[in-house]
Amino acid sequence: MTLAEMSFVLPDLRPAAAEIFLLVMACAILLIDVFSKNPKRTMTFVLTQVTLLCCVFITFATSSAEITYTFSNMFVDDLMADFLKLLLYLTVLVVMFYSRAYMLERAPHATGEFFALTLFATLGMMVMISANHFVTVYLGLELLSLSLYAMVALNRDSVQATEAAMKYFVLGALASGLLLYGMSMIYGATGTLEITGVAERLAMGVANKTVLTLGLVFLVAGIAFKLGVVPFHMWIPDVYHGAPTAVTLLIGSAPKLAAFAIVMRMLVNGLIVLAVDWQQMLIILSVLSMAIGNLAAIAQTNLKRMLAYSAISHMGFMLLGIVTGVVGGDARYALNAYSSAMFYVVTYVITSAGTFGMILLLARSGFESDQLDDFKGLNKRSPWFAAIMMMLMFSMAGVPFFVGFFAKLSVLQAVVAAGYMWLAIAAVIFSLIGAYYYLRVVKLMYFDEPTDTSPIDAPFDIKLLMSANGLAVAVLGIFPQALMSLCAYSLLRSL
Amino acid sequence: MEFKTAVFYFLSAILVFASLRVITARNPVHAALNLILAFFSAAGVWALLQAEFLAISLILVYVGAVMVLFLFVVMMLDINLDRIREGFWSYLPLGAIVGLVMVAELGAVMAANYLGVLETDAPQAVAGASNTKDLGRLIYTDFVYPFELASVILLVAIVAAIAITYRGPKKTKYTDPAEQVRVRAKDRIRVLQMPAEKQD
Amino acid sequence: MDMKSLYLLVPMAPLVGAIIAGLFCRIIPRWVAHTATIAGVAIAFITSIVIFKDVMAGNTFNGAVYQWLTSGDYKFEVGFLIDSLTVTMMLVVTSVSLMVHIYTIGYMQEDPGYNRFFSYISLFTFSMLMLVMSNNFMQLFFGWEAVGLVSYLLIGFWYTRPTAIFANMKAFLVNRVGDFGFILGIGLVLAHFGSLDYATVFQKAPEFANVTINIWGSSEWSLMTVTCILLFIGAMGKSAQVPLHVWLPDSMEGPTPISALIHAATMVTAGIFMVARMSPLFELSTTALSFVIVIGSITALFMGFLGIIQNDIKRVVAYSTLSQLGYMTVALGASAYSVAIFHLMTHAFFKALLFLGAGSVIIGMHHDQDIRNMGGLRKYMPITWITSLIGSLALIGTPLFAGFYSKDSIIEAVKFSNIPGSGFAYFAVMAGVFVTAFYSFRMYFLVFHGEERFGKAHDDHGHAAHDAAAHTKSAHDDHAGHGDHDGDHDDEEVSHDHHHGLAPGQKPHESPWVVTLPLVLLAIPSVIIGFIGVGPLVFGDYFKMTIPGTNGIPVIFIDNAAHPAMAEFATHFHGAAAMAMHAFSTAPFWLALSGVALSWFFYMKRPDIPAAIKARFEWLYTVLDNKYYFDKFNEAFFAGGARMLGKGLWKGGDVAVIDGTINGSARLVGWVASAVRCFQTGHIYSYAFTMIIGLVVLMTLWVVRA
Amino acid sequence: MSGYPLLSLAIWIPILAGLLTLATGSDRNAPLARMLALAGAVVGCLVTIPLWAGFDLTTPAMQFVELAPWVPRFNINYHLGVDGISMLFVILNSFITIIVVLAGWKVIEQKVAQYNAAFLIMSGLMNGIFTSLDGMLFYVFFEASLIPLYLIIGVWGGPNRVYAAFKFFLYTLAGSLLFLVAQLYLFINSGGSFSILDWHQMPIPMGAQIWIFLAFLIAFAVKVPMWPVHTWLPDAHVEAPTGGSIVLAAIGLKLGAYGFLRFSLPITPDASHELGGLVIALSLIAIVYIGFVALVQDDMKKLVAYSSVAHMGFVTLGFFMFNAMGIEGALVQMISHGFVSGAMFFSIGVMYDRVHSRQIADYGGVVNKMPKFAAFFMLFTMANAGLPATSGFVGEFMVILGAVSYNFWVAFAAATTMIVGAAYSLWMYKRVVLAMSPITTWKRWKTSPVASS
Amino acid sequence: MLTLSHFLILGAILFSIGVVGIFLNRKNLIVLMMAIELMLLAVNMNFVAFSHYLGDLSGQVFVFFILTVAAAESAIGLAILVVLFRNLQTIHVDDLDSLKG
Repeated sequence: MTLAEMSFVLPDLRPAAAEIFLLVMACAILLIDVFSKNPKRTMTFVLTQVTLLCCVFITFATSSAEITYTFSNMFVDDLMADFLKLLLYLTVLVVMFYSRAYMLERAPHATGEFFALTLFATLGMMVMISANHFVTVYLGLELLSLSLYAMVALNRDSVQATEAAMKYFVLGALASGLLLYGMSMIYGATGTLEITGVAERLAMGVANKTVLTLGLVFLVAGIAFKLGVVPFHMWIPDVYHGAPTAVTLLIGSAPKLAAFAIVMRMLVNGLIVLAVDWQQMLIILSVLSMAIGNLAAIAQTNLKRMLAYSAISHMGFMLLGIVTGVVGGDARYALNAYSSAMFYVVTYVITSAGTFGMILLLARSGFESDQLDDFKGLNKRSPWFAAIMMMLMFSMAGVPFFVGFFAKLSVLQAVVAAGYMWLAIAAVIFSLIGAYYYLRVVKLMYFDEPTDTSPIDAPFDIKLLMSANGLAVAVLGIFPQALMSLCAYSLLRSL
Repeated sequence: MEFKTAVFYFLSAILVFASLRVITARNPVHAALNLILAFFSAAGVWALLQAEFLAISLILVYVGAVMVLFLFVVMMLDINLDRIREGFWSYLPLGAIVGLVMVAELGAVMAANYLGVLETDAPQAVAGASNTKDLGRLIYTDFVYPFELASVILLVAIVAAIAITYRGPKKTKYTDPAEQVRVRAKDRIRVLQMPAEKQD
Repeated sequence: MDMKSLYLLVPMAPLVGAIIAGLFCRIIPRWVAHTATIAGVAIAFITSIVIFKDVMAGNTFNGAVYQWLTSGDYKFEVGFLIDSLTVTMMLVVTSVSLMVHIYTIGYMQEDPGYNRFFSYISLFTFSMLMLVMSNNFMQLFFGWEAVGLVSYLLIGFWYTRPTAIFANMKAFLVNRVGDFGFILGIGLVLAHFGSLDYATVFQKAPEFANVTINIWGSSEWSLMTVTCILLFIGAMGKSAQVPLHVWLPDSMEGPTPISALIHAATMVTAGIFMVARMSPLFELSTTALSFVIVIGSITALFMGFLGIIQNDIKRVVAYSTLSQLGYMTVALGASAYSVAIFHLMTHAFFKALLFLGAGSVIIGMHHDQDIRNMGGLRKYMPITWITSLIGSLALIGTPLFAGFYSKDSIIEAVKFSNIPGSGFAYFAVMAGVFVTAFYSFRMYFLVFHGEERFGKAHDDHGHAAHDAAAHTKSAHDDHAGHGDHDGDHDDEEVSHDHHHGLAPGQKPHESPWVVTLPLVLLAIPSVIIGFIGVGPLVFGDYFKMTIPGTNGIPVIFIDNAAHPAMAEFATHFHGAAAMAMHAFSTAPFWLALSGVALSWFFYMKRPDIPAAIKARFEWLYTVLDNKYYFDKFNEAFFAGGARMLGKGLWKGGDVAVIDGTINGSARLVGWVASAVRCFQTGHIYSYAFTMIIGLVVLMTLWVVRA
Repeated sequence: MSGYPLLSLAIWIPILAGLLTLATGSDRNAPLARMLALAGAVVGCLVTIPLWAGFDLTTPAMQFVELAPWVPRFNINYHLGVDGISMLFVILNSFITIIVVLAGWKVIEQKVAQYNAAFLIMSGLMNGIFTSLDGMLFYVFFEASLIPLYLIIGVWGGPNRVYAAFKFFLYTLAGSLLFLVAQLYLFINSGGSFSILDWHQMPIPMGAQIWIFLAFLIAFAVKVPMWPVHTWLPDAHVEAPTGGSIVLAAIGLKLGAYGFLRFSLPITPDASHELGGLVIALSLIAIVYIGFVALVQDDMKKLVAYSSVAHMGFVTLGFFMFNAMGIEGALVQMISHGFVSGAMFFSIGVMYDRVHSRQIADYGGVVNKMPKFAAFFMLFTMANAGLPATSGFVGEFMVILGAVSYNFWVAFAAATTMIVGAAYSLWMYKRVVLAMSPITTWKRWKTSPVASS
Repeated sequence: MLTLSHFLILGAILFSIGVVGIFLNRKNLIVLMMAIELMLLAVNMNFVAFSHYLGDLSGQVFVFFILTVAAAESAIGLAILVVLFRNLQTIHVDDLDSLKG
């Protein structure tokens, strides 16, 4: 071995500029927070938001239609990554706005850490989105997960929060184990850890099919856990329920983007040759998710828990878009299918951020406002926010003119295009069951008399943002084309 | 049976036994000690696979740091040992079945596909090559990105662990007049209705 | 003015009157209302006479005046068919209507719904004219339903009386049963003939004489039979033939003028008119005619029996009407359409006369209608007495009177008829003569002769037929009850009984001239019209003119080969006078005479005998008193059955099965939801277990496959 | 004339007016909200007049067409247009909106702005349904219109309103979701078009037609509603406020029938013929069975609701006999039922506002208090019973006549409505308007502030 | 002669023990964490074995990262455990059931 072989060539850092910037800023914010005396953590908050905004600009500036690999092909920068990252920043930005007051109230000692950890989690998600290597997938995932475990437990005096954190941690570790085991199998079968490399080896047909399939099962299980689809969904209700609402908001929104990204990276980019296998697996998971998610949601009395089950069912529905990409070895519909799934995820994130944000908006000191009954008679207390919440609920239920409808529509048309008519019918039947519990929220807000008549006490900026979020659901529902095209465009090169 | 194989079986037996003890041991301290034993054996197996650096790291990192941490926590927490065994045997059959099915399936696949892969088929390392050196080269060149990420993860772990557990010095007591002015009566007094807690 | 405008004028004049009186009934004074409506009807009457002259001159008409809608190849039009049959009906309708309008001025003078009433009867005149002048089935059906509606409104005119609003609903619903058949009949006509135009249909009819249609299973039915029977079911409803007759007696709840106009003279004869109009169709099906004759004879005889035991003056006349309608139907069945129309015409006059006479009596009796409370009225109400006598004589068929010619013609025609059922019909009409004479003169004697029974304190016995509660009010103005209800007696509002009667010692008076004038005017045709009409109408060429628009089909078409009754009868006719002379040697005359004699004996000479007979034949009396239990059966079986069926379908079908399934599946979902919820035990190990099971299952599925 | 996007105006004016009304906020501004709503409804109705005036009767083609891409990704277009049928419904709907706003003028005192806004928005959405020539646009309007009605029933409804609102929403949604899947199938198989007119031209194999037809059938049968998926209707009607009942009866039920015309018959003609017998059987059950059920109702609104089901049975019956008479009769029946049942519900609402009961047993002798009302109610009742010279007659008459040439016994069963329909209508009229009144009601009547009319 | 499958089967057994340990254990959360460590050990075993037999070091590098992460994970897990114990005074798995349904 010569010295030349040992030499270290500086990789192209440009594609990863946003990640680097974020990391630097996160560390800086950690330090600044330590020295900040302000109990409201204004500095930390502002810096966090500024960082995210800067990331928006950096990503925007560095994006290009070309697919760029760097860090020895471990990092991939393509349009899908850029698009998802931009959405990610914005989501986190909104989440931070919603969460600030709540966290100051609930965990004043750790609000600074909350922001820092959020940034680290964001970094983890960015890594996942840009991962082109099993190691980076794993590390990104763990970076996200560890931050989230900690954030769930930030409200450390709460039994529920710590219990949720524990459950999340144990099950998450189990899921990581499954994912790793799957990766090891695929590594064994293909001899490489690089996702594009795996795809190349598979295309050459040298890999051992049985081992590959076994690895695939584990891999799917690990991804399914992240997505929260049945039967790997068990953590979702408890964590959503137990975590501080601000954290629930984070868990319930942005990571779905990252989860979608790793599905795309690992299953589509890496294992497309095995599409028949993983599509069938995901069909089973998807149907189960829609069934269990929608059914269990009906029986809930806690809104966060209900939304958790609804998240399960939504992820099940989203998977329908993933499973219809390849039909009988024909990938003609792939773009259509995957972009519909992407559109679904994006709209779900927007809507979900709004609903949890609404819970945060209504929460006060000592009052979580996360019971369904807390929404009774909201129309009397605040017609505007009741209307916003109603729009969010109808969007979740997939009723037009709200964006959720077009999300469902695009996924369903992919399913129908793939010829899975029975799947489409099953999906709509479960949507019907699901509509019931969304309607119930509307019923509580509009048909019932309020038990709590206190006015809504929330900072103006949150109210404004909340309104914007609700209106976005309606506006995107009336003009869905732009977002749809963006999804399709960003995926165009990455397939 | 050549010597290497014998060693493998020996270490494997210890490893499996210790692992079983980890999950069946009544006392968590015993479990932790068994885990340490398992790690030692695993390190031995890895040495057979010419992964010396990892074998040593396993012992250093795991046994030296992580397991000590485990033991430390186990001892710090006052655990009620009386309840530890209850209900174990009733779940065992189910657990055993699922475990055996998994082992059978995984084993069948492994055996079917890799029984023919002999050690001699493996690409032999270049004579004189150092496992540690090669790893180091990889980590600092090709894997520099994951390496940085790993450091971030460690940082997160530190921050998180502190954020969760650190209660803060009780010295500083400051008041915020603005907060005091803004306070409302109902923030002061809150009537809670608590369900009677189960005594168990 | 061209004729088409004149035709249009006939129905429109009463309509304008009705609109004036109806829309502005709260604003205009009474004299405006009755002047406007009477003027309208008078114009219609005069115009009808003009048209009659014109038709006599051979100017018939068949054409559309307005195209209502088109559907595919079908056209629905409003059009007129003016021929001898139409113009006869127009004359009858307008003349009787005119009389009734005039009469109403007197009869309703104390009623607060005066203007409304005029509006209704003018509206009725319009509807009836549209019905008879129609040249197509659809307009016929329109008129058919419209007269039904007005009848409904008029029977329930005194809408605060429970009996009245029950009667009008009953009338409407029973008529609807008839319409049910009628519309199906029309549907069959349209489906097979492709047109609803009379002329077109009649023209095509012979082609369909042998056409059969598959109604059920493999049995083939003659199209014409099915169609004609269905159409006749419509006629049964409107013309109150058994078993759809039940509404007519109850319709007497309406004011007397409309009993005369609608329920005696015009509307109830719509069915007769319709069948006569459809003679080119009915002639093609002996089966249908047979059905017609049997129904008619049952009605003629058995409804007559009921007249015997009635004590309400109007009900006696009502049952007599039923019986006479039966006669007309029998005539139709015997293919003696012209006779039926002739009887229709004579009956219109003398029955309107009888009703108006009864109304006059009722006015005189201060709205007491029970004939047992009357007697000897001839002294107090001479004009009413004379005219009623004329009416009764005409009704029982006294030779030379109008009823004689028409009724004897029916009997003769039936005698010569050879279709199945004519034997029974002959017996029925013969027996009917006796029965008619008996009850008519029973009423006549009880009302106008004998002991004066009015002015006494009388119990409610005998009011059973009205099931009215008590005589709580003495003021007349409570009939209509609206407008003057202040809050005070809202709560005590129980029943505005219309039957008040004379106070003790009070004497009845003759009615005002507006009442008696129509009586006199109607008495004249009741005497002479038969003599004048029998020749041309029954045996002459009057109905033999061609229906305009057809290829020589006469207005009344008789297939003489199949149904030779009329042809044979015609050979026995030698002029009206000869017919009257001949009558004294025939059975009907002596039967009628014995009927009169018996009633005189029973009710003038030996009033104890009827009571004895009643006691002796208690069961028979009960059957008759209950009108053969038709009402009870309908009430229990049809009304009760429908309600039970509805309840069953509702509670059993909708609530239990359908909603049960829906709510059940919702509950099932809820149950499954809570079951699913149980899987989320809260324990980490069960969560992990679920994950592992999921993994193992997936692994097993794929490893086993590989 | 064609320079203005009339159809868009007919859709969006009410919706914008609704939003504007909503913006007036609390009940302190109730008079303003009412005026705004009325203005919106009237303007919304006025813009439909040129539709009538400028309609070219000589062509069967779509008129006043507007076409703009909406969601090009799925080739969904904002494609509007009317033919003779839909034009009538647009006008009917816009007209009914005025009635509804007026019907709630005095009666609705709570959340006035929201109430009126809901109706206006619904009105716009309904116009959207009737004018859509794009399948997905139709669907979007179709389903979005559930929301306002759900709220109307639930917020301003009767004591059992929650059950009724959910039942209404979920029932309809259940049907329309399958409709969505069928539309997607058509979209895929037409090479990516949602244009209804394209689908009309498209040949579809029989097997697929059957499935598509069934999906359409379920969607529209629920909306019509046909037996046995009709049970939401009585509940919805009974609980809905008067305005809600009027809209539901007058327009809501027509959506299903309109769907049959726009989708089932032209897109799946072969399957329609094949399965026409099924629809006819269901229609006849609706006519006969529901007729009897209506007979025994104690609640006026329920009675009229059931009678609506029976009347709509004539519509579906007429459509699927495939003769001109039947189809035209069904169309007439649709329009007529819109007016008649709307008027019936309005009348019942008028009485309800005075007595606060819908039980027939609580009424009697209304004619004494409100003779003019009684006269109008008589007219509507007669129309409900299908009396000639009322609009109710024409449709039934033509459908029955059409049925005779289809099959005698079908006609026979359909004609029973002549009897049963008259029976329940008149029986109710007799018990409510005529007859005596129970003492309790009169007491209540007197205390009612608006007792005189 | 040692084959690849020897090591892989050993890994499978270890993995199964770890997995079974997670759901069989109803007592002590710490033991749960140890079971997780076992699973990771099994994964590492696989990677090392594959790496050796493939002659590709990247598997071993992965193991290196897994070890690092596992250590971090343990730290956070134990921190949560400590907080939980402070709140509940127990780390008995059965007692963690306030969130369910």
